Amino acid sequence: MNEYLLKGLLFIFIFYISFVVLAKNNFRFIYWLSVCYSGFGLLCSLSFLLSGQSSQSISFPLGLPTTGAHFKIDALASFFLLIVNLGSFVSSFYGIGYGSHTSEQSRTLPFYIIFLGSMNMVLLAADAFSFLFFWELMSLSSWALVMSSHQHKETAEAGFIYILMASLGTFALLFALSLIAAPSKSYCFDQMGKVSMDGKLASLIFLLALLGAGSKAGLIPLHVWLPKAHPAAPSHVSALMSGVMTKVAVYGFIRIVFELLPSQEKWWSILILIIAGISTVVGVLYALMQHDIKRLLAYHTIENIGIVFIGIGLSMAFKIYGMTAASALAMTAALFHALNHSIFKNLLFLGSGAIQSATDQRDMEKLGGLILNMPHTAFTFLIGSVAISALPPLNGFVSEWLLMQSILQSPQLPSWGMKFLVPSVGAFLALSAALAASCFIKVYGITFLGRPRSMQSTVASETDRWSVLAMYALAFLCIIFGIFPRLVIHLLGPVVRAIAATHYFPLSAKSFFMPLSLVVDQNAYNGFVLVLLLGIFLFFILISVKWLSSNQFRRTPIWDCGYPEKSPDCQYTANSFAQPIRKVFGPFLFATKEKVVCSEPWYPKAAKMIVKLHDQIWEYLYKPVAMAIDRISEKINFLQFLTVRRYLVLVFLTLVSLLGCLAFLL
Amino acid sequence: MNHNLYFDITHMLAGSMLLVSFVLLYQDRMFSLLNVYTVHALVLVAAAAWQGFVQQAPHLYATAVIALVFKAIAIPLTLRWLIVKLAIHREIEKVVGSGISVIAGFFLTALSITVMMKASGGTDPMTREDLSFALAVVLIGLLMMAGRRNAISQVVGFMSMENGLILAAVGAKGMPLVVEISVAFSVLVALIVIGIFLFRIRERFDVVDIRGLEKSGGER
Amino acid sequence: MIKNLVFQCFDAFFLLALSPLVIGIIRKTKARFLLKQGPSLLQPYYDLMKLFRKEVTLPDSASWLFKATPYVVFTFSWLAASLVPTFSTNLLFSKTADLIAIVALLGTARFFLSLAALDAGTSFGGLGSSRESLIASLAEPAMIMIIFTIALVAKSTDLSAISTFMISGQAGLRVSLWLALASLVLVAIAENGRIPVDNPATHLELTMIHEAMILEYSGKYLALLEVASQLKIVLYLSLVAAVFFPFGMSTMGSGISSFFIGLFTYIAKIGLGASMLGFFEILVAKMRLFKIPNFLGAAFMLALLATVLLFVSRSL
Amino acid sequence: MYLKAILLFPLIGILLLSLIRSYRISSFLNTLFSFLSFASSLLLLVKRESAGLFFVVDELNIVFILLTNFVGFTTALFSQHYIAHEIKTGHISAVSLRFYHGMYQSLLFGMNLALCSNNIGLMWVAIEIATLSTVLMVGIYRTAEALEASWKYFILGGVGIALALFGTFLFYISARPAIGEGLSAMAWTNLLSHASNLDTSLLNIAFVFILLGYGTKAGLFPLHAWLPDAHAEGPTPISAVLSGLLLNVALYAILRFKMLLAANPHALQAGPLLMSMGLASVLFAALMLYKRRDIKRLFAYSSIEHMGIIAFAFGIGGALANFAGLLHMSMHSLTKSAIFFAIGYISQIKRTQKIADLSGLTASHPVLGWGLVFGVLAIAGLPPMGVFMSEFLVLSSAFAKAPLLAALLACGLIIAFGALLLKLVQVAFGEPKGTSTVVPSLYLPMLSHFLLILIAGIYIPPHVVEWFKHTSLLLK
Repeated sequence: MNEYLLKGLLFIFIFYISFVVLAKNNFRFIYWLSVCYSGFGLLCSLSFLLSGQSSQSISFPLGLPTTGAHFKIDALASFFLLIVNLGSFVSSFYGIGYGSHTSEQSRTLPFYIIFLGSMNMVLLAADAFSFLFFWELMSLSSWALVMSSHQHKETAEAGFIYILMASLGTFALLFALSLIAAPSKSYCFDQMGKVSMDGKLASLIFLLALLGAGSKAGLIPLHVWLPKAHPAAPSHVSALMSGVMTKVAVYGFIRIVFELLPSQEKWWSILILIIAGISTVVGVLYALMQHDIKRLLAYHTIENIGIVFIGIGLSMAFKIYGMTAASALAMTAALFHALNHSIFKNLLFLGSGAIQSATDQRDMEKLGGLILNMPHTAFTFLIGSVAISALPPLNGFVSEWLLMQSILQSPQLPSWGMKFLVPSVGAFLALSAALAASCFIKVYGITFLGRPRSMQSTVASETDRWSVLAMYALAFLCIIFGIFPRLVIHLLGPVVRAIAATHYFPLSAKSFFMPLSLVVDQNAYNGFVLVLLLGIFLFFILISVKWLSSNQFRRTPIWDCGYPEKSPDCQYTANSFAQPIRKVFGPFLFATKEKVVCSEPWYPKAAKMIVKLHDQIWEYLYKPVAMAIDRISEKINFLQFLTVRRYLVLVFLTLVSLLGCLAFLL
Repeated sequence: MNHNLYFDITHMLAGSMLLVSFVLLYQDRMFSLLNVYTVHALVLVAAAAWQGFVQQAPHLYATAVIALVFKAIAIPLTLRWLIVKLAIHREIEKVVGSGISVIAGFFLTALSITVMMKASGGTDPMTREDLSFALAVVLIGLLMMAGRRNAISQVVGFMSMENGLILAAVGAKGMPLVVEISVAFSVLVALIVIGIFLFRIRERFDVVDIRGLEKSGGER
Repeated sequence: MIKNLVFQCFDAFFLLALSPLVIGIIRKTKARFLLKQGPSLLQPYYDLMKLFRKEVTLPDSASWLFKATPYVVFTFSWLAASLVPTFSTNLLFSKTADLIAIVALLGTARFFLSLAALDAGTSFGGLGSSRESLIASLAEPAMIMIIFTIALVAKSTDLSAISTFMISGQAGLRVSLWLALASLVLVAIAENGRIPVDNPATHLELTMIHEAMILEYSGKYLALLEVASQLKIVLYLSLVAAVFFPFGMSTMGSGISSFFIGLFTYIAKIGLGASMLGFFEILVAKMRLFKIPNFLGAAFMLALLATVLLFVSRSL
Repeated sequence: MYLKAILLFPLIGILLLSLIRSYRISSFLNTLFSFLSFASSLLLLVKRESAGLFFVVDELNIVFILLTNFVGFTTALFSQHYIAHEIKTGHISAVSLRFYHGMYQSLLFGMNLALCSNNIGLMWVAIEIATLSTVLMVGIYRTAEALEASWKYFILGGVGIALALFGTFLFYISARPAIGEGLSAMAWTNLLSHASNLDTSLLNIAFVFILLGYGTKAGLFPLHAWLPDAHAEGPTPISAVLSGLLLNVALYAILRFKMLLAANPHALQAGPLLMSMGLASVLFAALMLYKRRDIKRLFAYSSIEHMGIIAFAFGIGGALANFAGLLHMSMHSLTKSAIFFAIGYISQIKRTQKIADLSGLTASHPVLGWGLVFGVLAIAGLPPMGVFMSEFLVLSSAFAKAPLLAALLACGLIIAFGALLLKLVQVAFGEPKGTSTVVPSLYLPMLSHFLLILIAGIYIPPHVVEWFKHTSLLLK
């Protein structure tokens, strides 16, 4: 039955792409269409995961000659299909309303369609050519979406860096895949990688895959494009790029490294863990320094991708040392977190989109007090913030808890390096979680709470009902997956079994709801009971407070320790909120320069504080390359302006040297 | 007559042609350059005719005639006429001095000989010698084009290159006529086109000098 | 089953009743060592009563979050505290959340409190919550390393299991446990905003952290927040007790007598801990805000050292 | 007889068109003749003669013949409107118009002759005809720059002529002992069949000369100098034909000679030579792209880059890489000529070729703007266009064979992509700039090319594939 589903998915894809022509300005139609499309994809993936069947594959005489285009749906693909289509379903739904706020529909709609379709197809592709084809198509369409607001200078720059990094990644993947394909003379995933290869070659392939997938997922130091490109797109697209497309990259990495490579080397997992750990902490620190909501969210994507990769790295390490159960646990955590992140990152981006369309402001310093004008957005955004800060009882915490538990498995690892590395990665994880919490205190507190800092945020009004509905749906998922993590664990079952050869949480018919608790060794977390208890306690408190306290209250002007200040500019700003952390981490990470400019006492003016942050990775890794290319092209440019005679000299010298080679070498 | 004599004469002709191209390298006045070029062409004519005689190949006589008419007579005359008409000043501006260019010419000759000697083991020594000289002439012609600033002298260099080619062609036994014709044809066309060019250029610039041509230098 | 339920409920309410007393003890000790009379041990109870009676004044820029927060903070802290085994290891809901989850529950409470501090839109609120979040983020890794050490020793992060293990004495006297204890104490001081990290007794702009956050609160809301912070102190005290000094706790299948023994030993431990905290607080002075990273860094280093030593001793 | 037709129609065209004065008739006839030769080349596909001493049609050159005549036809179609506007604005006089059409046909004639000739001498002649006619067309505007460009082209081309001719002689000489004197020693078919007992070391020298001679035409790196200016200064249809066809023809010639060398076991491996030259061209062109200020010159450099890629592909050798090379060749000529169609109209509309003066075309002229975007993305090798497939094949076969060189090639491609993208964003996006005139324009040729490369990127019919594979095996 899944075969039909797969076929349906493909044919509907083609049918759907063919709507590009209709996508003139009729955005509601297109977004409804996308809703249906991704809804169908959702159905397919769910039915596949639940029915737990073996993989289904079909092939067409398209694409690469003599190889043809192969498509395959298996557990891994279908789980990521779930992530993709969940995200696109909600975003398209949001788009139905959001579309009316955006201009130049014709620049977004066709590419939106292609973007959704190509993401699905990347997951289904089962040969190197179609995989890279749709991979690159995905980058291309998202680039076009980024360029949709093409008048802005920084958009052009963002798009430029984005597409360059994307094609760099594609080349890396192409390199990796052709190295895998070379011995087994076939580009089809089923035949690839079955022949065993020596460690060096495998390591090269691994590094290339890490480069390719990492540059799309935004692992540090390949992240530079991400915080520029994601915010530039329309918000529901940023949501897709940040929440979903990065997961496609994760999929690609897992597919290549765990499936196409016959065996893994020991040091790979160490490399992954180090990079991922750095990404988590540095990503969130970058985010803390940002005051543009969407850019901040983009930086958080880097952090969360880091968390996912920590899980993957752990799983690989355990797998190498034969601890299959622990490997399964780590992989469960990673995939669970991937799903969670796609949910709450979508939610937060949609929220920021709502804010932007209400106030057309992305700078937090100009916002504030929105909780009064936009109650629904505020509430859902709060849920999202709590979830992304990995706080109980929401879903973000569950996956990080699982990750912590799998970190606790590490002492059984025989290698000493791992023994010491993994706990410190755990410390990094904790640090990043805490920093994320403070970052979202900043975001929420400055944006929604306090007093309005600008006219727009004073007069802002709640966004349209489609968007609100979409955000509520995601918030609901955050809560549900927090309370009933088993739902996701159950879906993850076949996937994890496919990758890690076993499944940590025993699957049985009744394990769907009972026991609700996740038990690792003898450590348990039971979201459901926790929420129950919280409810009971809260109820008790409400009753007793009502009973023993005076319920009269009045509104007063703020007290503020005796000297309140009327002007909203005297509130704490995002910048000042981040100041202590900047002071602690800034110097060695951003080489921060802080300067306070005071006016002379006899001529009082407002004092100014200037803060300079340097993105050191950009300055020391990317800038030199750009400079070098520029310098070289400057240097050799004279070759355009030579006289004919000098060109003749060139020809002459070439001829003579070639003849010389013939004379003296051969 | 014995085979040695054939061989010696062929060798002599080819060698003298090489010598003449050295002389070409050495010139620094327009008219003398054209004179020397005429000699060059005449030597070629002789070589072609001799080959025709040796190979009993009548079409080589034709080649000789073509060469005589076009290379030895038509082209030098036209060029003289051009020089007079366009009032090109008679000095040849060189990039590298005669001495150095002559030394370079020696090196090129050595190179071509080494290349050809280690090559063509199968072919008879006669064509091999011929080829090595021809190659040397071609290379020297190229050197001349690369080493002179005036359009005219570059054209002459180009022509001497063509001569070298034909020398190679006539040296090769049984080379079909189609090739010579094509060479003559191409040279003719080349001359015409150059003429057109010089005229057009004359319309716009004062001197026929590539520097004048290239003051705009491509990119704008 | 029933007994565990009874224990659990009793535990919850017992802690609720106990927590103001702990503050009383701390204050009393401090006063005594400063050769003062000091308020009575029950003073905190009176304060709370008074606060509950008083009318609430809400800043006019405050939103629903401002009103909801005290309840949320209180509930989370209370639940967290009552999930820590105090006098008995067999509580009904000990399987609900392990140590990591308990710490995270406190994190949620902090999250909402910091938000509420920003809600009124004052400069002090922001100051408080930003400093609080700095301390929290620095304390988190240390806490995780401590948990890691304990889990390595006891092979679990589930508190009941840990204390059962500790009672059984298989742990022995490990140096890493002592390091972990020291680190835990430092973290606890930072988390609870005691001297030298924060001074709960002052309203001086430069030094305020926790007080700055609850500056706009009054009446019952303030009372709830006060109780919450007291519960937090009790939580950490009983955490130390349950992990490092578990003697006297009533374990599985032990009779009613052991229950009382456990109760009294627990009270004794808490009282001792509180007075030691008070004594410690008069010895040191409040430190500058940007010394705090070093303070917590020390905690982290101790915990890391504990883990490393554990590996080493394991390998021996 | 179809073979005769594809040579005959252009010949008649030359004679007729150089007589006719009226623009309308002549341009129509121009299109008609190119169409006729295209049609006969299609028929050639159905039924072809066996190889004679002078002419041969096999799997290899039929590909090129079809491509050449198709692009020749579409370009003629494009040039109708283009030239109309040039005459209106007085850029081209009536006299030089006759000249233009005649030369166009002679260019087609030369290329067809070169492609289907079975005789190395004849091929040489044909390529010379093609070159000289383009030289004249490049100079047709008679501006200082145009004259300079065509002068450059002529001198360098002439040197190329000489070197190629010398190489041809050497081939003949090396073949003579084995095959015997006369024409038969110049026929491909004989040369190929006797390849193994040709004089090896003479072959090597000959190939060096051929590589340099025809490489000048193909615009490989140290010999590329004429190409950018010739593209930039000539009328745009000529730029399209140059990039799309003439470079291909030159490469085709090199391929033919490479086949001979490959057939001879002792001769030097032409592969490394081609690969290194190709790689050099790619890197050089990629770096040169950044500082370009003239849009036509920009794409001229990109043509150099792609010639480099193709040379690299053939250098790798092996069925897959050769297939890739052929595919890339056809894709490149379709795409690049389409880009030039777009640029032709754009430069007429905006009255400038300076990149700095062009902006926001997607906003002001959607079809041309998006067409340009599509074309550039296609030429940069992004899906779903055909170049992606060919670059995929080139790179993957190269990665398997020579990883290091392939990595260098990939770097070159990325650098070039970056440059093209910078210029593209500048030209196509942002706020529209400058005034624009209304220009009679026909988008059919551009769109048809785009449609073809789009289809090729997604689906290549199996018998086409068969045929390409056959060819690539033939190439070794």
